[in-house]
Amino acid sequence: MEAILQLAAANILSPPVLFFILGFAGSIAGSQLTLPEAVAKTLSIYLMLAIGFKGGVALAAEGLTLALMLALLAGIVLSALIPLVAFFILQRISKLPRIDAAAAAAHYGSISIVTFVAATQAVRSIGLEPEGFMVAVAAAMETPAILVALFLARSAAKQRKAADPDAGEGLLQEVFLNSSVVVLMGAFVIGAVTGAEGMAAIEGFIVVPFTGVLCLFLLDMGAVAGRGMAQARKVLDARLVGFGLFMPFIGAAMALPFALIAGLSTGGVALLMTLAASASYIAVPAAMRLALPEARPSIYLSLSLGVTFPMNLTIGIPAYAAVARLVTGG
Amino acid sequence: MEAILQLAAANILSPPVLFFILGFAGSIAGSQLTLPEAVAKTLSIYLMLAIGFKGGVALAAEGLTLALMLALLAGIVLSALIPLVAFFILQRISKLPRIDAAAAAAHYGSISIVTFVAATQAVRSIGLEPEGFMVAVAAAMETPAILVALFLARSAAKQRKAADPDAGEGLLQEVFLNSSVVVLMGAFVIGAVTGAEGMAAIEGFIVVPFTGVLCLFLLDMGAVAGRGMAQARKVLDARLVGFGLFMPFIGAAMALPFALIAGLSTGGVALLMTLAASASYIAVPAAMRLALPEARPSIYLSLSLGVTFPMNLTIGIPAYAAVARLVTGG
Amino acid sequence: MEAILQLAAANILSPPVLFFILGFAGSIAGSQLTLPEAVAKTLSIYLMLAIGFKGGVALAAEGLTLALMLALLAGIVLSALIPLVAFFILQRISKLPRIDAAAAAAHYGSISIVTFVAATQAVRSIGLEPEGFMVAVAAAMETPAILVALFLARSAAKQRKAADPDAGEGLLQEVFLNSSVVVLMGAFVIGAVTGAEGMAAIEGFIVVPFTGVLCLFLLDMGAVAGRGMAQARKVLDARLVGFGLFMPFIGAAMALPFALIAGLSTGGVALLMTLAASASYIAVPAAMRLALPEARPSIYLSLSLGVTFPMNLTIGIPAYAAVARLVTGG
Amino acid sequence: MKTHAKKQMTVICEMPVMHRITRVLDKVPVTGYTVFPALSGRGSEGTWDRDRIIGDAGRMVMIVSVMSVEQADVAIDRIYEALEPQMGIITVADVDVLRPERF
Amino acid sequence: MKTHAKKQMTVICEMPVMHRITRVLDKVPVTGYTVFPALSGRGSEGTWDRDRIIGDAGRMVMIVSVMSVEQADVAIDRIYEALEPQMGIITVADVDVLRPERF
Amino acid sequence: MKTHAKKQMTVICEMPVMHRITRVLDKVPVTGYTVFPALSGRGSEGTWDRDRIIGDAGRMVMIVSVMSVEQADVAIDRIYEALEPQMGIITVADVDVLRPERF
Ligand SMILES: Nc1ncnc2c1ncn2[C@@H]1O[C@H](COP(=O)(O)O)[C@@H](O)[C@H]1O
Ligand SMILES: Nc1ncnc2c1ncn2[C@@H]1O[C@H](COP(=O)(O)O)[C@@H](O)[C@H]1O
Ligand SMILES: Nc1ncnc2c1ncn2[C@@H]1O[C@H](COP(=O)(O)O)[C@@H](O)[C@H]1O
Ligand code: NA
Ligand code: NA
Ligand code: NA
Repeated sequence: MEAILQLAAANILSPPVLFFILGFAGSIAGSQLTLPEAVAKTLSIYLMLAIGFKGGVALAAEGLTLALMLALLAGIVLSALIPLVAFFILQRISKLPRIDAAAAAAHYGSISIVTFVAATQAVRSIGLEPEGFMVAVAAAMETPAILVALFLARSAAKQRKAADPDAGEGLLQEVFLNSSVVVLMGAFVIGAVTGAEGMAAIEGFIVVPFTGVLCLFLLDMGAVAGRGMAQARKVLDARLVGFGLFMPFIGAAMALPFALIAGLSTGGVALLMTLAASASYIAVPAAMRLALPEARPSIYLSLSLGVTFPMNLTIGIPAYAAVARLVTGG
Repeated sequence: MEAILQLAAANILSPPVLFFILGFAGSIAGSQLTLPEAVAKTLSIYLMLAIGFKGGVALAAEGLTLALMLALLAGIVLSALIPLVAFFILQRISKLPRIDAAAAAAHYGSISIVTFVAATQAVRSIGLEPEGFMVAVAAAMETPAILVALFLARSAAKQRKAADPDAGEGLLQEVFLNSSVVVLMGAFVIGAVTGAEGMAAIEGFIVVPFTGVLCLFLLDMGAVAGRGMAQARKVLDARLVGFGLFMPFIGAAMALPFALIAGLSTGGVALLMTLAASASYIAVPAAMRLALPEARPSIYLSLSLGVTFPMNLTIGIPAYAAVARLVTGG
Repeated sequence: MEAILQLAAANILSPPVLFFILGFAGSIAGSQLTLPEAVAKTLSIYLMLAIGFKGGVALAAEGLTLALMLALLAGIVLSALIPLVAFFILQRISKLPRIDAAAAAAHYGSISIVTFVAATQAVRSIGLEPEGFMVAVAAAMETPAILVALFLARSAAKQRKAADPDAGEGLLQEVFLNSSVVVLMGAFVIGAVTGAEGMAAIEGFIVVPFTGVLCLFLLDMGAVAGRGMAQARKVLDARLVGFGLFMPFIGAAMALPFALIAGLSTGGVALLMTLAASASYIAVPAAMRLALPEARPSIYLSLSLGVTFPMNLTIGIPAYAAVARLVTGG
Repeated sequence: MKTHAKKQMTVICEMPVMHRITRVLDKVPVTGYTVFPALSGRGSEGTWDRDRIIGDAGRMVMIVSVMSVEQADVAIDRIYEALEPQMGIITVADVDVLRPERF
Repeated sequence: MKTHAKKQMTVICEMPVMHRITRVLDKVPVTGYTVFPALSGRGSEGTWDRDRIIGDAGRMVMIVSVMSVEQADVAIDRIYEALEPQMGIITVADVDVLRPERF
Repeated sequence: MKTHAKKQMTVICEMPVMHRITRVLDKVPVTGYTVFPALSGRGSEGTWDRDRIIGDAGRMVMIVSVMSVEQADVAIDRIYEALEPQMGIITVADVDVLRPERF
């Protein structure tokens, strides 16, 4: 228990989390502090490129293993399963219309790449070396949840297809070619292909400044999340806030057996739990605006960005890491 | 004297100042060379984050001292006093309307954070180690000048409050929660909390590329200042230009006794003089547009950006550093 | 021959080229993956600043030589000569209107700075040290081609001057003060002035992350080129595509004797060939929109960006390097 | 110089929906359109600000297309349908254009 | 499809003044507004360019709000008052809208 | 409050041509103009997207200038001439302004 608290304290007192808190507090106090849209978008591409490449280089060293296949499979199953659980819970505890519940549920099946990056950083800082291929698992978990949510919401949504036969086009592109999957997997493959030599060529860019760039990005994310939380107070009741706080732990708990069966290392277990616990706030909202426009973004964005994201970043990650250590004895 | 000239030459021939001159000359020759707004804004956040964090780490090593309190006090008093002096001088030597004089005076009480960053760099490059807490002094000097200027201009300005009871709101937020103060002080506190360990985690971002980023930013600032100077030729007469050139030395001279009483190191003395000498061109102009819209931005922006800023960057900084060395024997 | 293939494989499998291919393939598959305009513009300024500065530092070490003068002269002559050859070929093999042919020809006389940067990187990675002054040669080759193209097109273009006496103004500024020439030559001069000491101050910015930044930029350029290539399929017939693929080799062949006469090193020969082979897609298109608005940008942009640029980056550069090695025995 | 009466249709909509609208315009067909990015705004769901949201959901753009009266008649119904469940507004205004051959 | 006559009010003003104007619109009240960033311009004080100034002073934005004729009558006086000492321009134009329930 | 009838001239043109148009407006003379950046669009040459092109060729901006009817008469012919061989569109619309002394 003491170990867990120590871990939590170390996580909270790390520069990335402190900068997140700075942005969060500043935003709630009313400061105009944010990065311009163009820069925030670029930093997120940078983080995905760096984390993808590092994962690929690690894979090149480890070689393809059965664990990779199992972990990919686990990720896909989790991404499809979690929305069902989330939807069920939401229907029970809240009076959200079916369509809002389906849209919110989709966010919890998909992932937050920034949470994943922060977790990787945190897990490494306590001496664990997660499998390189966890990046591929993250990419694989981005989209199945969206399809499940569409299925859940189908009865509620009007038949938009009839009105515009091409309506699905934009959606599918959004879902399968969204740039985060392309950058993440592309950099992963390039890292795997160029290996240690490629790493030597570009580590001055993707390793040396990495933690600092993460700080700058989390400063901005803190401001965005702070705004999301201010919004949350207006649109979410106590039960929904509770959902946003506890659903991650349910997701993480669901991931644990999968992670153990796949034979992941301690770091890998912590990361799969984090992925399952995290909620999307970029890819899924955009897809929902197209597929389920009647679902209210104020609900699902407040939940994932204003409640779940800050919780994961400060409390969730050290908790998942601690559990992973306990369970694997790592 | 020779030492002073050497210092000046070394300053002028350093990459940051040369890139500033490149931007300045290119702009006057008519080149379109500038960084996009979004990037310039981000670079300035980066510089503040880096300088704030480094200051905090230094403070963690030094510990809290009486000098810190004294220096903070000195900064606040200077920031309030300098506008009064500047206003008095402007009223004497120029025919500026009272309201223009008050607005211009406010700029000289506040500070230019880029000038501060460049001075820190220059002072370090000649082997001086200024106190880490000078960052906090810089932050403290940003705003008192604005309040004094409002007071100076009150009689001249119409009673805008009557028309819009919330008019002051935006202004106060602009003044006290402007993002430069938040980033600077936030990074300072995080640096102080995480200390050497935090520095180890992010120095690849805030130390390794720092001087180079400063070069890129000053290339852009040179272009902006060059444009300001072209403007200055049109709107400022010889007396106002003279004010822009000499007021910094008056400010620096006012700072000297304060710096000595506060017991600052040689580097600290040079920095407090630079802060007093520098004039704001971001926070104060925005506040003036709200508080004193009748004051002409062409006057105060040309003065602070087109005259004072380039003077400080090329001649002022080495001069203040030389005086600080002479006086402290450092 | 084996050596050539090895070189080509090494080039294709380097991270920068692989990221280019990722962007290219992603774009053709329909992904929305691009950097925001503001960031792409900044990265290109960064690359020019870095490559210019490094060239200047190298020059400071080498000293001014006759070769520099000869190489500059060679560059200017090539830039003026290549459009004539390109125009002649286009008139023979295609049915392009005279004005479209002149506009397209201008692009091949001028240069692509990204191709130059990638070639410098590739040439260094195989142990060659090109002359630092090649940067100045690149800058000198940017503009003569534009003037030649205007001359070629004069008879075809209407007399726009009559309508607007200032029409030429914007054009001349565009041609001679375009920001790439200013940054490239400015950084070159600053590098030469500050030498090794200046390099020590800013290498954390312009050397450490350089290759990685190039990767990020080429990811974006790949997406842009992929779009250009999609366009190319619609507007270019087989003969024009053939021109875009083979004209670079003609330009490179023309450069070879000049490079040998100027007495360049093996790396320098490879770079002059690359410069001659590369086609502009920033400065020249903008100038053409002003000077020859009737010429179709879809033709010349598709050619230079969609055909020639990817060819040079993947096949051209290793080929020119291999020829340079063969011929100089380097 | 003689000018010619046309309609300017302006749609302020969310980024993810943009392609749905431009596809409708392509099918009318109109000769062209131009899209402008918005910085911030307020609607029934409260305020938004480009730098304070992430992702495209809630980010508004303005699509402007100048067209003939006949094209406008066709476009209006179809855009209404495509935008129906979405946030945003649709306006039509009278403008005079030069170079009528371009519309 | 039936369209409905409304007023489109457009204010081009400096960034620091923007919130003053939107606060006025909030109080009218109007149902919404959208703000667009300007790139450059020229006025009585000469030219400006987004990339060549720093800070918000002198940076212009365009606030667009579509409203009923009655709202426009109220808004006009109040915006005039708020903008009176400031740079910038205020225009009102006739537009037809779809989905009138949104205004 | 009394408003005053003016003309709003809007030119959507390529970035490299922008200065040619603003120079024409300067000579009319008009009291000012504001330029807005476009994000993407479609015309006779197909679609374009700000983030997917490099350089200024093909990048569109919108120049907006509010002026008197007399100024508009002068401006129209000259802008037509300047833009004649170029891509883009020119529209003129009726607007009412406050603060007529500014035009
Ligand atoms: N009356 C209006 N005038 C201009 N823009 C509006 C108006 N109403 C809504 N908007 C824009 O459309 C977005 C969505 O509004 P709504 O559809 O009311 O949720 C707002 O954030 C504004 O950017
Ligand atoms: N007649 C006009 N049409 C469009 N924009 C204008 C006009 N006059 C001024 N502006 C804009 O408002 C800013 C300030 O103008 P002024 O109030 O004249 O100092 C200018 O820089 C332009 O961006
Ligand atoms: N009818 C139109 N309405 C609005 N914008 C247009 C229209 N036609 C063309 N444009 C814009 O002008 C650019 C060039 O069009 P064009 O002159 O047809 O090649 C397009 O990419 C659009 O951004
Ligand atoms: Na999840
Ligand atoms: Na000062
Ligand atoms: Na060439």
